[in-house]
Amino acid sequence: MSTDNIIYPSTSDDSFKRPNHGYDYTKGAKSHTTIESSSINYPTKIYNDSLVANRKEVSLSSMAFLFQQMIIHFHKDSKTVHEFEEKLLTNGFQIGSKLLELLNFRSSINPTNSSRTSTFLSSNTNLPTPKMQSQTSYDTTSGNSSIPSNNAVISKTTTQNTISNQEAASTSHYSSIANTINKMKRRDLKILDILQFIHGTLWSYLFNHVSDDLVKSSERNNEYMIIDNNPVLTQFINNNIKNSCNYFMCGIINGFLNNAAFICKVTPHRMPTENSDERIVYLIKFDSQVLERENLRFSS
Amino acid sequence: MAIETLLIVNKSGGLIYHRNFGEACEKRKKLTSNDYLIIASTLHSILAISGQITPRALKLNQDDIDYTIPYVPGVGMPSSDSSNNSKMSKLGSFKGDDYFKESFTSWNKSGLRQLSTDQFTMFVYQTLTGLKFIAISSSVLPKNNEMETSKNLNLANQIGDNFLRKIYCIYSDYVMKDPLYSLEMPIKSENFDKKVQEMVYNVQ
Amino acid sequence: MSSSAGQQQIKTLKVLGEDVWKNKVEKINSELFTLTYGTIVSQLCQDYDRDFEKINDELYKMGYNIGVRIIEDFLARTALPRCTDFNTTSEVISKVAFKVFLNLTPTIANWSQSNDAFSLIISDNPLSDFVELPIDAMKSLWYSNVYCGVLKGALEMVQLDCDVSFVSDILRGDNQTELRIKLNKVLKDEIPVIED
Amino acid sequence: MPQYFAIIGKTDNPVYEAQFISTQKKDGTQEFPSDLKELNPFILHASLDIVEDLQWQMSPISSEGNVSVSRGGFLRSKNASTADNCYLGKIDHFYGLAITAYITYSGMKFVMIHGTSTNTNEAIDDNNCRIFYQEVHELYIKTLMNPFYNASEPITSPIFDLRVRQLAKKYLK
Repeated sequence: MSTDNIIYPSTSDDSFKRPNHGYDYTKGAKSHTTIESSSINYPTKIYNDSLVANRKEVSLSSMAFLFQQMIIHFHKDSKTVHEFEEKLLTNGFQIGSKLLELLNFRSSINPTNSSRTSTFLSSNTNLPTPKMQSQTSYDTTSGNSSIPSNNAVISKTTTQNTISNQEAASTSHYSSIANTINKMKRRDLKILDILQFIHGTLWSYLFNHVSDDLVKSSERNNEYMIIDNNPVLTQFINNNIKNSCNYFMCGIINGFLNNAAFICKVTPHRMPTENSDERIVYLIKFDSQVLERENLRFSS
Repeated sequence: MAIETLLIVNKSGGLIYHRNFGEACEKRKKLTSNDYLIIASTLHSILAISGQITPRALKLNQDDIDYTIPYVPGVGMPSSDSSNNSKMSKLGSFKGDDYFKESFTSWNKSGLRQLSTDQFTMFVYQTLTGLKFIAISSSVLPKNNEMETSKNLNLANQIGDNFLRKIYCIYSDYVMKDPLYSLEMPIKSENFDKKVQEMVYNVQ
Repeated sequence: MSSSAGQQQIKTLKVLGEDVWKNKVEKINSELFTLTYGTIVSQLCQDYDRDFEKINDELYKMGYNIGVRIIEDFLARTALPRCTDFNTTSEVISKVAFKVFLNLTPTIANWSQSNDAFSLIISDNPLSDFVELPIDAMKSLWYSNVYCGVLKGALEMVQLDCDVSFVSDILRGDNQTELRIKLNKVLKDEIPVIED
Repeated sequence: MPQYFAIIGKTDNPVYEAQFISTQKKDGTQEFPSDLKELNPFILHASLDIVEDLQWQMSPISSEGNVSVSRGGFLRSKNASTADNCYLGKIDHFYGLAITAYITYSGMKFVMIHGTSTNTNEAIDDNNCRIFYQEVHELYIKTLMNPFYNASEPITSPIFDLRVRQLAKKYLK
């Protein structure tokens, strides 16, 4: 039983487990934080970096090799094929749940105001010293980057690679985009909405093209299918474990749907056709509870 | 120039892949897999020895020998009118309609690169990591006159090297990125087989 | 130290790297790469119960397994001739290899006097997007240790026995991410005999 | 006026709690009265049922439903299909304490109790409140993206805590 689900008595002081500066659930809400006054300067990166898509790319080979190592690691650890697939599913689930929030948030940023990301010039000064630079903005249409001329720009220290005509690399700075969003993207409530989002936005995010098809099965009304004619990640893997490796992608879809309260099971099936023999069908079986909710709420 | 046999020998001389194509299968039916192992290791040692016994003269004026192999367009690629040139690149992790488009220098400076007899011609492509790709082609070079043969020889050699470098690219995609393949072991990947068959078929 | 011939060579390598990246490499969203690596590391944290030394070794081993394979991909893709000296090797690694696989060009710095060791300063490490080390990992985990394994494996396959290790990492609060490569010896006997 | 803010996970487990004391001195009540302090979590959890119901309504904000009339002041575009349904606005009240809520895409509930100052009963500044929630949502996503953070764990990062408090100072009077 791993140590982290032992309930620690609130008096135990293993501070590395629960730093005493942030929120501590055993002590409940605090009205002020000791850190504001204390000089501890916690290095933070994630709260400085921007969430705006930086559209960077790596080579497919690197991704294929990393994926290969993940497969090898899980394959040698698991005794049965089912266990191997479960591991891939849970890992994909993690990514799916993160992408649900990230991609929806990003589609709330309409392109116009992403080009003028405001720097959160907070009034009080005891912010840990973030590098005060505004993100070099890039408008999604033309490739070149227009660097805003406002005064907060201090020399771009980190990335010195020449930004010729690709988008400007986003430098790390303390920026928040949320205050420029006047309308957050709607939370998808219906099965079809969220599946459209997966078919379109998630697939283009992952593979630069929408998924090849989104089909509702005719026999059972709780089954939907997403079709991918040539799966990118498992193209170099041989047939004996290729289908099991597709469980990683199922995990991503599963994580995406389950976290949006659409409980389902996703399984990959290889159904080759004459012009695409690597064709994979991701079968999504929704829980009865989801259908019930759909009928109750939206059957009008 | 039809490719009859393809052999891949790893850096320690072990045979990790051999395939016969077309009618060569019957001709070489009597050769058992053990024979192929012997062939592979003898080839490995021949290549090593040939590297050592290169004539002094060749080694001295090393730099004026041009080792660049020009790019021969379309070797092993489906002819452009083929039906299914779907937009999806069929070249795995390589972009565009061909694995490479520029000439390249051969790493094989002093060893054996080509062996032409009246029965067959053998091309050898060796990589920096010691991997050896050997293609045996049935086309025999006409022996009419000196000038003619050396020109044909040169062209055949270029096609051979272009072909083998593409096999190396396929190897780097479908064998190196296959989770179940362990290094130096025989290749069992059907993907690799399929791609090689396609390549050989297109070279016909 | 790099003579004019060197400069010219560096330029051609840079042009080669950029050309191969732009025209010859299928690409994928770097965030998928980052997130996949993230789940691998968090899975290792679970498997090895936050023993960060063991996680460093496992990441190194994974990197090594990639390195011995990725060198074949690199050579098949670029067909670069063998590097004449360690200086050229460093240029090839920084201007071509990192560019072709990660679209990065780390800067080369602090060459050792005996010219057998150099550092790579990685400015924009794709692996460390969205990552913040927990306090207990801050002192002992090298998050991107897979890079060391990859370089070790790849260089070993071209007969260069090197030691590769991290010196500093932005994630640990240092001001730059530095990777140290030291050449121990050239594995003379293993050089394929065809190119004396 | 003071606020009690909490991020509640899908299994109603608090992931983050904080109390914001108001900056202006003049209106007297800076803190929740001490007896009310302990009540805050209960008040908040009582309103979770309303949040879960609103979560699945096509247009949670503009529907008159069970919400007190004082929300009339909020501007809501009438066509429900594209209306933003993350910010739920004021969903409940408890003896004059307004409770506003916001739901993220993966079902995390941001709920806040606004301690109204004694004299004026000014309505909650809807726009600032919405932007505050959106900012905290962005911070939450940044926390979630970190591979070392497991989804339903309490958020213990001091920087997260600090940033949320600064947002509160900036947007919530």
